Amino acid sequence: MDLSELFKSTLLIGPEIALIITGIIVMVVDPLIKGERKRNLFWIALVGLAVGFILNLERFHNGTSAFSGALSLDGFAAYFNLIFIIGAFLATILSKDYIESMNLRIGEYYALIIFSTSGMMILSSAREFMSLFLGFEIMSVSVYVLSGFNRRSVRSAEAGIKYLVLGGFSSAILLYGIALIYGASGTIFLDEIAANFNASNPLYLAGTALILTGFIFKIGAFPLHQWVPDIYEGAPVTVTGFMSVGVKAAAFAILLRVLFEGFSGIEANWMQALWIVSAFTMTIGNLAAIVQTSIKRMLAYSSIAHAGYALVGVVASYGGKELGLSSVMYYLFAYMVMNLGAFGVLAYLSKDGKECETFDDISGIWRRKPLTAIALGIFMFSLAGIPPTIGFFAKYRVFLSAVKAEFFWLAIIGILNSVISAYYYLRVLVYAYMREESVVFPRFKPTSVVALTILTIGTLLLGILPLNSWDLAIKAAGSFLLTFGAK
Amino acid sequence: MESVLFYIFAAASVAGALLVVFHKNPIASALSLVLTLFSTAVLFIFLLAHFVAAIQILVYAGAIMVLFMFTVMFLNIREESLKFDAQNLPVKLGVLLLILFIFGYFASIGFKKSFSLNHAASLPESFGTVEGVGEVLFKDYLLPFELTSVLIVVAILGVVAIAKRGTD
Amino acid sequence: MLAWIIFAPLIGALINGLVFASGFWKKVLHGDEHSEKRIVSVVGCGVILISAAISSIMFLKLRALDPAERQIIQELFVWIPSGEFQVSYGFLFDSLSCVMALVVTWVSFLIHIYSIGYMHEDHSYSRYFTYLNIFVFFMLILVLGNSFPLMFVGWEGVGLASYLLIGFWYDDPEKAYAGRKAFIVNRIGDFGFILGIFLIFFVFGSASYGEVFKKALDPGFMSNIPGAVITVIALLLFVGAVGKSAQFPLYVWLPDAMAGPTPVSALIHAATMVTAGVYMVARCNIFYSVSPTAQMIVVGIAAFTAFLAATIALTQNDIKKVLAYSTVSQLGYMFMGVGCGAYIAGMFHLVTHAFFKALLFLGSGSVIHALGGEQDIRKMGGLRKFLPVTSLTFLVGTLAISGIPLLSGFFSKDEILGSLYERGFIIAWIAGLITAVLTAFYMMRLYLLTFEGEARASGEVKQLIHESPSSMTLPLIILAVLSVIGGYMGVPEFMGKVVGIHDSNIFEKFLAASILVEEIKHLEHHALGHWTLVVFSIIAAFLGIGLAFYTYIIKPSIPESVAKNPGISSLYQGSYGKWFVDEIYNVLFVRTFVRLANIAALFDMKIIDGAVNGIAKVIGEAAAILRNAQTGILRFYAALMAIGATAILIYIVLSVK
Amino acid sequence: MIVTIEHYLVLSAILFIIGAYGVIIRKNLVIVLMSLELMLNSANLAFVAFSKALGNMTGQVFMIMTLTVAAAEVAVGLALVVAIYTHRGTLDIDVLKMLKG
Repeated sequence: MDLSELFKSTLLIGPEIALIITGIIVMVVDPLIKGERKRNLFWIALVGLAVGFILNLERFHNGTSAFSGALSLDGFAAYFNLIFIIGAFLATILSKDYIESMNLRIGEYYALIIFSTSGMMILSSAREFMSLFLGFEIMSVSVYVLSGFNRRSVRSAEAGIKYLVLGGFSSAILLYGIALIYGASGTIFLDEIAANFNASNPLYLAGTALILTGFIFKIGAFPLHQWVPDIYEGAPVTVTGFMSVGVKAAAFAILLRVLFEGFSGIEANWMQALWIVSAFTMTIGNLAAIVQTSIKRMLAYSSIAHAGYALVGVVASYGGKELGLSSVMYYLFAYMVMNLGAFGVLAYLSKDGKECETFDDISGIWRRKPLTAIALGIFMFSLAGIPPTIGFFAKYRVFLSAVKAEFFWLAIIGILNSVISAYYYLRVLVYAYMREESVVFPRFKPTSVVALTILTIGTLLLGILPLNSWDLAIKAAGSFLLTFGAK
Repeated sequence: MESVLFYIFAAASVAGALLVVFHKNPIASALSLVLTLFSTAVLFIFLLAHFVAAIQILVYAGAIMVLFMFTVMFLNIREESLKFDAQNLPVKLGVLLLILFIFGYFASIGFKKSFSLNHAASLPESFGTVEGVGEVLFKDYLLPFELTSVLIVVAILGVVAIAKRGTD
Repeated sequence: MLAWIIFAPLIGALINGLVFASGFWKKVLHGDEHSEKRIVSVVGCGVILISAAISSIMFLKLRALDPAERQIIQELFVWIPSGEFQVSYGFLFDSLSCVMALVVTWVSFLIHIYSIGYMHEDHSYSRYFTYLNIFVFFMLILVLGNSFPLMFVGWEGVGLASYLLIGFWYDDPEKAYAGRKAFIVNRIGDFGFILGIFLIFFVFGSASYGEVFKKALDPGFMSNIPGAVITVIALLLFVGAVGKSAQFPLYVWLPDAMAGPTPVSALIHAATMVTAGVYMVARCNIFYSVSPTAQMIVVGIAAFTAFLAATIALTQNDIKKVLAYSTVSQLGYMFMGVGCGAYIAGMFHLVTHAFFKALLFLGSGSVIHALGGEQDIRKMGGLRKFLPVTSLTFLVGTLAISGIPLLSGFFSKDEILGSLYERGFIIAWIAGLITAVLTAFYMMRLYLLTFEGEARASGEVKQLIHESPSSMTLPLIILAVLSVIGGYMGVPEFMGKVVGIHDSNIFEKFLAASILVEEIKHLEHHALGHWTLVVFSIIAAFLGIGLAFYTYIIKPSIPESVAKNPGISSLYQGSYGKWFVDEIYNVLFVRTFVRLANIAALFDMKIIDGAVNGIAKVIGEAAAILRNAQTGILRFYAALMAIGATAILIYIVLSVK
Repeated sequence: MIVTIEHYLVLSAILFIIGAYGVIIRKNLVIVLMSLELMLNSANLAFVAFSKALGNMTGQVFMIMTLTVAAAEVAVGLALVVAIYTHRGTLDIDVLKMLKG
């Protein structure tokens, strides 16, 4: 790569660079200012994310690649980046009141959110395993730290170390898989791997399996889902919100890209494996969610279940790639909106160093905070997939593409699961609307309200009027297929 | 000659690894890890990866292990907390052997078709040297190299966030 | 304009919800409760009146159109914009949805008015009206939507509103529980329904009525599709209907749903929501007409439900429970009608039933209101002189539902029974006749025990008894009038000829345009003529009423001796215990599933209530196992992960041949 | 007997499994982190071995990247270990079960 090409490539990854620079600015400015003024770092973070957002939009129009094919800056990446940046943006807004009331370190918090987002963005466009692995680790290490961010809480520290050990375990498995694939094909570029792919060489198969395992861990799907509830419960609630949508979506992005581009040679085999994974993930997530007594933990299990629904879309891609892929992508977007909202409400109801997590903590909010109760209701309905919310629409797409691809049993299992899931989402509402309040609710927090309003309106409006949000997913899926000539 | 040396260092690395896992004292484990890493570095030299071998010793066996030792010393773990893993060593070793056996069995099923590596006819002249590795690193994999800097920033930031005292 | 029928209630709900129910009015504007209730009533009833008025205007417009082109379609905008699966927000106003819209809006309006009086003392007045408006909004979406997904939106929405309203008095845990039971049982139905929609999508490549039914009518297209597929579609949709319209075996939620306020029972659990399943079957008439298997199953379940519910209603002592089982039974009639292919007859009974059942429920509400919340008919009696309007209107409703000639129920029920006979569903016809006798009996029993005889209420209560305010009696009177004359729009032609009306059965002629498959017109050769069939129906009605009179007025000692008679008492206990269906479900689920899951759990299990609990327990057991696996110990997770990773590795390596 | 690449691969697999086994059986958090290092190191060995066999140096470059990743993980991990130790006064991971169910 000569200098002019390098220069050109660097310009092309503007959004990533914008975020990294913002992170560094936040990090550098943090020690220079004192006390209350640190709160202004919030604005730097928002501006940085906004710049990244705007620069990223360009990619929808001109898909290109940079660093001699290491990054594919196509619509697919742009779509996922949209999920990450919007998610990070709203999570940042939701965090402002939360981290101030919990008395957490402001500068490092915002910087880590932003760095982690930049890692996700690398991940969504990586077509070469070395960049992929580093993006993966930038994202992961940031969220390990964020999970253990509340140093006064032993539970948070416990979540951090558990996440790190188990995450490190899965990273090592992933790395070993990459090594096997490298050994078999002599390259770490996805397109060349696909070209050399030889299903009779066991190194390829073992490598595929190990890499798949690494991704399944990050998605939080069966059989590597055990970490999810513990870490989601222990981490600060805004971090849980952020990672449940961001990390999951990033893991899906890379799963799709690696499997469909790199390992399309044994598509039928990993698809079968994912069929089983998906069915178990949905069922286990939903069943375990029913008996939870903590809302936060219940939402953690629900997030496992949602990973399962999204996997239904991945499996459905076997029938029609564009439809299946776009349904997964749309599902993740919808999940970002509604799940961030649900965790946002919990963050909003936390006060004075105590998190809102049990059912008692939300009992009777309808009487004191009716608008918050309505927002919570809408998010719960959306998560349960009841129309007319974005959650219904997204589930509808996923199951429809499964039916279209003739995966009837998977669709039936999925629908049955979403029927069951209504039960525990509803329980939240029973407490919120039909019980007496048992705790004093925190006062009005204007900043969080902004984010919650956006999310509520988004959940409802995109359910009633999806407009072009769906077209965008179709286009992004198309550009993904175009990148490696599958279309 | 080479094969004898290979077996010696391979045995040393496995022994080191086993000691890491089975020794009750973290300090001994850390030293055993150094043994493994060092033996691996020697194996790297057999594999003509001279630069990487040097790095392995400098960074891994040097810097990272110092970090481990420092933490272990810093925490000043009491004697009684060291007792826990000592029991049932034969059982645990047995389980490990069983796992290795099962893995080996399935691997031999899976790998019964002998796998083929595209062996290179000849190695480039600069293979494994600073020059050769540097050229690949800075030409083909410049982006990952830059990304490592971000990763290190994140790690520093994370350590500061977790370990620094005081809320401000 | 069409859209405003739907959006008017939504606007009402938004105003009532955001301004009043949210507390904005009281806390921020410092308005007082009295003016709040007045504004809420005006808004709540006003928006329904608007949509009722618009639907009436649209009805006139529709009538003015040529019968062959009788449909008005309004497409608002595209909802799900993607190539072949495009779904838009479109509303279809044809004669079928017109009938439903008229019934829904006008009956709702009357019940809204009634609620002003009934709920006046309640502190959550504005919340109540908000929910009620939301319900009407979703019900209208269900009825007027022009595609299956939109129907599903309404379907879920009414379920939600029903859930909110059943559990409206949430201070009472039993009532909150009833709401949840309704919701869960309905979800079972929804499961079938949405599978049916997906299958329709898969087979027809579209989900809007227009395209699906066009293809279903095209012989070329249908010849490529195995008949079994259509049967499966029809049955899956019917599973949805079984849940929503409370048919066997999913009817268990409806009697419990009576925990809600009585006007809600009248509106949602008698007149409108529970008939959604009937509407759906009528809407999808093509699927049922081409599948005799589906028809057989629908009629079988419907006939069994009708009979079973009627036998339970015989012995219940709670006034609302009797009406609830009666509703289940009458819904069975409707499904017998639409199931045997007589879609118009089924719809006709739906309309007349909406009138008289709403009337009966509102009447019972008036009684309960007057007695200060008493629902047990053993503590009533002799109320006629205290509640003259209520008792008179209630009597009209009783006679109408019993099928006394010249009242509305007579015409509609007779038409269904006639159609059953003509189409060869003889067993169902006999079951229908027996059910008719039972219906007349238990309804007359209800009336007699409540309003006639000696007053059995305690002294203090007697002091308080008063006729309800005019906002409550007015709807009763209007509904009573409708129950009397409502049948005349559907007088069969052979009866019309006798009295010399040329244009009889305008209902059938109006609705015919929406029934895409030609109904099998009255078959020529059958053993019994029209009039013979009518006579059978009349005999059934009078037999039931006569028996009730004999038992409860002439010889009041009979009920007690019957209950004590060793031969009959087991039957009596069976009926009184609702044939122990709830308990049977419980045992079934407990035995088959839980024992598998965890035998020890059997001993902990308290057999209390219904299948819902059974299923919930099974799920709970499975969940507990999963939960126990979540030990919180890091090493254990790592081990599980290693096993998982190994499993994936082995699967992938071995699966590639 | 000639030492082939397969020998190195088998060695690397054994080291990987020992490392994974260490993560599973050990209670001491510091040793768990060391076991993770073992796993990463075994992957490095595989990379370098493949690099030799294939005659391209990508594997060696990857090894350098892995080194960075390992360093980052260890640094953060040890920081968390210190944090846990100050809270609980022990390194026994079995004590860390506040989060369960």
